[in-house]
Amino acid sequence: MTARIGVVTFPGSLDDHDTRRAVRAAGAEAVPLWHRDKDLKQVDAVVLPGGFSYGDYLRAGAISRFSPVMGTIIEQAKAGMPVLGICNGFQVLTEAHLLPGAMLRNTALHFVCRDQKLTVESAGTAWTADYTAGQEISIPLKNIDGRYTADERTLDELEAEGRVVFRYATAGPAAEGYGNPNGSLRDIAGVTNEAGNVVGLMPHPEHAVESLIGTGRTDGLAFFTSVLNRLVTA
Amino acid sequence: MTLDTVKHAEQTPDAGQPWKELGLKEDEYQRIRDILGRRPTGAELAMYSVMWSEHCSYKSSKVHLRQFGEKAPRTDALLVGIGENAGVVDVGQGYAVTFKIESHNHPSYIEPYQGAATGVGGIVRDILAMGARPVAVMDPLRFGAADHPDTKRVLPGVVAGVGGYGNCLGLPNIGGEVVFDPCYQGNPLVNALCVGVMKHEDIHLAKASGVGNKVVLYGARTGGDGIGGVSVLASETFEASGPSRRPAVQVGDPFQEKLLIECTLEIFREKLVAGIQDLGGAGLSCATSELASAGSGGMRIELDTVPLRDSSLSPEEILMSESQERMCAIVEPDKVDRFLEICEKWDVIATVIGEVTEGSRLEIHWHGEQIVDVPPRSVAHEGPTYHRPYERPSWQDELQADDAGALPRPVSGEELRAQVLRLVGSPNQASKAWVTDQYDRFVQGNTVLAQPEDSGVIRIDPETGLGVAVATDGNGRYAKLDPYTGAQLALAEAYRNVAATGARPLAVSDCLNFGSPEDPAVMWQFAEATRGLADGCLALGTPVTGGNVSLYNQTGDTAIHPTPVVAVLGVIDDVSRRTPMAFAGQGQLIYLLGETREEFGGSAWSQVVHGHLGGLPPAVDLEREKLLAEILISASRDGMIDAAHDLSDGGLIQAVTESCLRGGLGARLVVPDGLSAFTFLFSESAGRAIVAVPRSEELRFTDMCGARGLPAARIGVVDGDAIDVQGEFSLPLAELRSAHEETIPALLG
Amino acid sequence: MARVVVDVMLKPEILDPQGQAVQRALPRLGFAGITDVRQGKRFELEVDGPVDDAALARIREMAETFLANTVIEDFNVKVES
Amino acid sequence: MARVVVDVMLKPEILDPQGQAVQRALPRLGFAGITDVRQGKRFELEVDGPVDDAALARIREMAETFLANTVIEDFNVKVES
Ligand SMILES: Nc1ncnc2c1ncn2[C@@H]1O[C@H](COP(=O)(O)OP(=O)(O)O)[C@@H](O)[C@H]1O
Ligand SMILES: [Mg+2]
Repeated sequence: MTARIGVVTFPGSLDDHDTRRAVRAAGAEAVPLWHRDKDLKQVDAVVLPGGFSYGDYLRAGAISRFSPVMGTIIEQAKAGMPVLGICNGFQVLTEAHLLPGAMLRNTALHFVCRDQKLTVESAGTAWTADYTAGQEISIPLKNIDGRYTADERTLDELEAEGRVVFRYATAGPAAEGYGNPNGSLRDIAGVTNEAGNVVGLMPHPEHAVESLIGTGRTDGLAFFTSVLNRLVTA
Repeated sequence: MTLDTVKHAEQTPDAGQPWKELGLKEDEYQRIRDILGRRPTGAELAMYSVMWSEHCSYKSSKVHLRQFGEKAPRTDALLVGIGENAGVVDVGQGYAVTFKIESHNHPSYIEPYQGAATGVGGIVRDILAMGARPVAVMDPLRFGAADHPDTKRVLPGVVAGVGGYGNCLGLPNIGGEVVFDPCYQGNPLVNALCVGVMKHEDIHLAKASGVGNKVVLYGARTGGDGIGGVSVLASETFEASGPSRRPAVQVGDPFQEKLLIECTLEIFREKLVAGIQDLGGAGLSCATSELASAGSGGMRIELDTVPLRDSSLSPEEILMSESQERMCAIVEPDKVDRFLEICEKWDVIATVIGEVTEGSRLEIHWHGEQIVDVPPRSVAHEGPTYHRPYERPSWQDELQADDAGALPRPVSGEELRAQVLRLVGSPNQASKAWVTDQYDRFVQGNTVLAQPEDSGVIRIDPETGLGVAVATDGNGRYAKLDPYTGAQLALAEAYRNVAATGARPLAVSDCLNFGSPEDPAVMWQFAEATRGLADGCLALGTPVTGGNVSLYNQTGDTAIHPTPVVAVLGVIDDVSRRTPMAFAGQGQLIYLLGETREEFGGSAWSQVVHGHLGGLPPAVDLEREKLLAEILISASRDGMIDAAHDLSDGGLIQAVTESCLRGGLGARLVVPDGLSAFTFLFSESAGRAIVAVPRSEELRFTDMCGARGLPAARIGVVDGDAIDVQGEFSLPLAELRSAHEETIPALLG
Repeated sequence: MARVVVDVMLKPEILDPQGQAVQRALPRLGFAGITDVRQGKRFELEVDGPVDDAALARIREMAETFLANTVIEDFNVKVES
Repeated sequence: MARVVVDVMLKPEILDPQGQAVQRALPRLGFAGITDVRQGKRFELEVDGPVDDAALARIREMAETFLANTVIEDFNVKVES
């Protein structure tokens, strides 16, 4: 029996479809979850996909965070269920205080869409076990509210506890996807909670699972295989 | 104020009416009276004026647009032709694709962000109304001079608006254009294209039939948006502060539109719709009259049931409101409940506002009183037709005589090198990444190619790899020199761009951006361009499936360059065969396909180096374009080439630069015998492309070109980290890259 | 040093999608009794020198030509005490 | 019917690129003497019923949990006269 991974659709979610495809590509069963339902349909893990839930009006993720499905997800996440938030999903997780910090408008004030180089800082989470720490990967990034912010103390804590999961890789030319694209503090692209089961990041691994599509790279697949391996061996 | 009912109109035949303020001519007003046999009510007058405006009735252009039908090539691919919300093309395997391009020029000048955003919103609803899932957008844009201060206001706003709306809808942006020319200073062109995909059996049409069927309005509430926008703003004179007390610009709500898309697709899936129409220009006036006109019976609407955002709106205003994000569906009575349930699931407001009736009248009621009683065809389909006078302008000969071939040319390799750098770094030729990086090109996970590739390619069936390719092109400078040829060059370029990526061109959509039709010189440009496009489509076998006309693009007496923008849609059976533009294979051979002539009229070189516009545009040879396309498609299908890039503005050196920078590899070029280095590098002869051929395929490839009679010259090899033109100059890629990529950010960043 | 505040709001007849989204969310969050929400922008300007009539006139002009697009927005200038 | 205004501004220590972009553009447009610009949000709430202490307390809670994200933003509630 394979693992069941839920993918939530909020009004305005855009990458739910792709995320389900990526989950299937990794060999898991993708289960659609609807924002109005409290029921998680016995899934083993949940992905909050990218998009503009509620138009990103007010603040990205601010309205979705109060949806019925989030009530259950917050409970389950605290009980250890793996939860991944991608882009808008990451914003929802910070608004829900499952992850520290907040997301602000990019410093350049534009939406930015590019193939982004990242450094994997931690392979110790539910979603990154199939990477190795220090590995450089390249996956698409697309956001306008992607500037990760937290106060200095929180940032120091995150660093000390190894909870910075991804950083924007900056040691190369912009034309090749290097650089901090949105002004995130300490180049942080993704973080995890204390237990390592909840991960959020701005770039989009689900867009990097097929060699023909998008950037033509498959660097994102390991997110989904990581969690799958953990669930089936657990 | 008393309600102007039909009865009241009958009793007060001589009441004065503001037909003039609403943009109607005296004879048009008289015709309305003749049709109705009485004076129109205020609501009827509102409907006629808005539906008979230039924007909705195409009254100046339709005598010319007819050629697209009359000269349409024979093809089995066309499932729905001109006249519907958008044309539909058969792409095989049971799939159909619909696409259309539209303009939102005037609103985008007044409020760049919202003007552009609602332009995207409008075209997406057209595609949705055909029964299709929208899968991609494109945005051909034109602005004033790159360094003009107002361009700094308009361009970033337009780009943010296109992105803000399209990104939020989850539609990948896969291509477009960014062109600068002082002629667009007070009239930027914001054209938007959308592509949608469906199965053949899912095609929906905008018609109301079946007596007793319900008319359901769903989506946003109706507010006072854009009232007078269509009839007053988009025609006649163009003033920011029109006579209307209501705003002429609308604010878009992409989130609402996203819900509308998902909700509508779910409604289609359950087959709950008998007819459907989006609400765009002219709002409910348009939707109700067009649905009724195309249907079999009449229609009765209770206008006071329309959900409002502003309770003070009069019935006339409700009929004319252009509030965005609304749709109108015809639904069988026993399906209404399920329809409303799906709307509720998506938080979309839906209201039954009327029904299809026996007879042949469109009747609209307001709190029980009849305020409209008209034959719907007379509103929607039988508007006025103008045969506007047109005449070749007196200055055309002089313009054409001012031959760009006589301009001073670079004489040394050093001069050539300097001019190449200037060219590839000029605003029109520079990288548009500053713009396109603000658009999501990955969403939906089916983007095979996107800008800066020659065409955008979207996979539509992951099982078989079936895909479609779309490119848009237009060159106002060429069209100014010769509108007939200019339109054909736009078509030829888009066609070539599609073929360059390996897809077979199938169909065309167009957006015709011109000045005032009341100017005979502009009307001549329009007549010539449409004739050129229709002839060209016939020759290439690609029918025009729909499009849009935008007139009155002028400031005072000065019109923009005639700017026909042409979109070509193609099909590729297996997207894994697509040809990218990047030179990525060290040592591969670069071939130039087609013939290079001394053609510099309207060229980028003449503009950048000499600030010159004169002479004749490059000659068009559509048979050659077809042959070139066949070669490019065969070569892609049989794996003979690894890269291809079409040659257009900027000529060969522009194309080579782009292919090199994209692949991160240089090229060593040799000027072929019989050509000067200058002509080789800068000529803009049409019907050409460059390809990268792996050495193992060279023989097969040249044999194929030889056998079919396509000139193919080996001009160099992919190699190193510079573009080296033997005996002339060498330019390191790093230097080219900064020239090409830093211009736009420096102007706008 | 004085602070001048410029509030920019969409005109009442213009659709305000953001305000609407907030309003629709409120009942779900358990907040009743709010019949309308409009969302606009607030600019806080720190002004060097005295905020006299001339300065205010200049700020009003700035609001009119730059901070607001008066085709769709209204603005209001006030000196913060 | 009364109006309550909630102003939400980024905390002073948080970078405000929008405000900065406005400030940078001002000299180009010919407006001198503005030393700092911060851009925030203004919410206008129409409240049904009396705006008494209880109502204001509820609105403050709404601002704290929903209208503002207090990790990055401060807010201010006032009754419009
Ligand atoms: N506004 C835009 N939106 C999306 N793509 C654009 C836009 N402007 C230019 N592009 C893309 O950039 C690339 C280069 O543009 P251009 O030089 O005009 O192409 P071409 O000359 O081949 O038509 C193309 O892929 C085009 O689709
Ligand atoms: Mg091209």
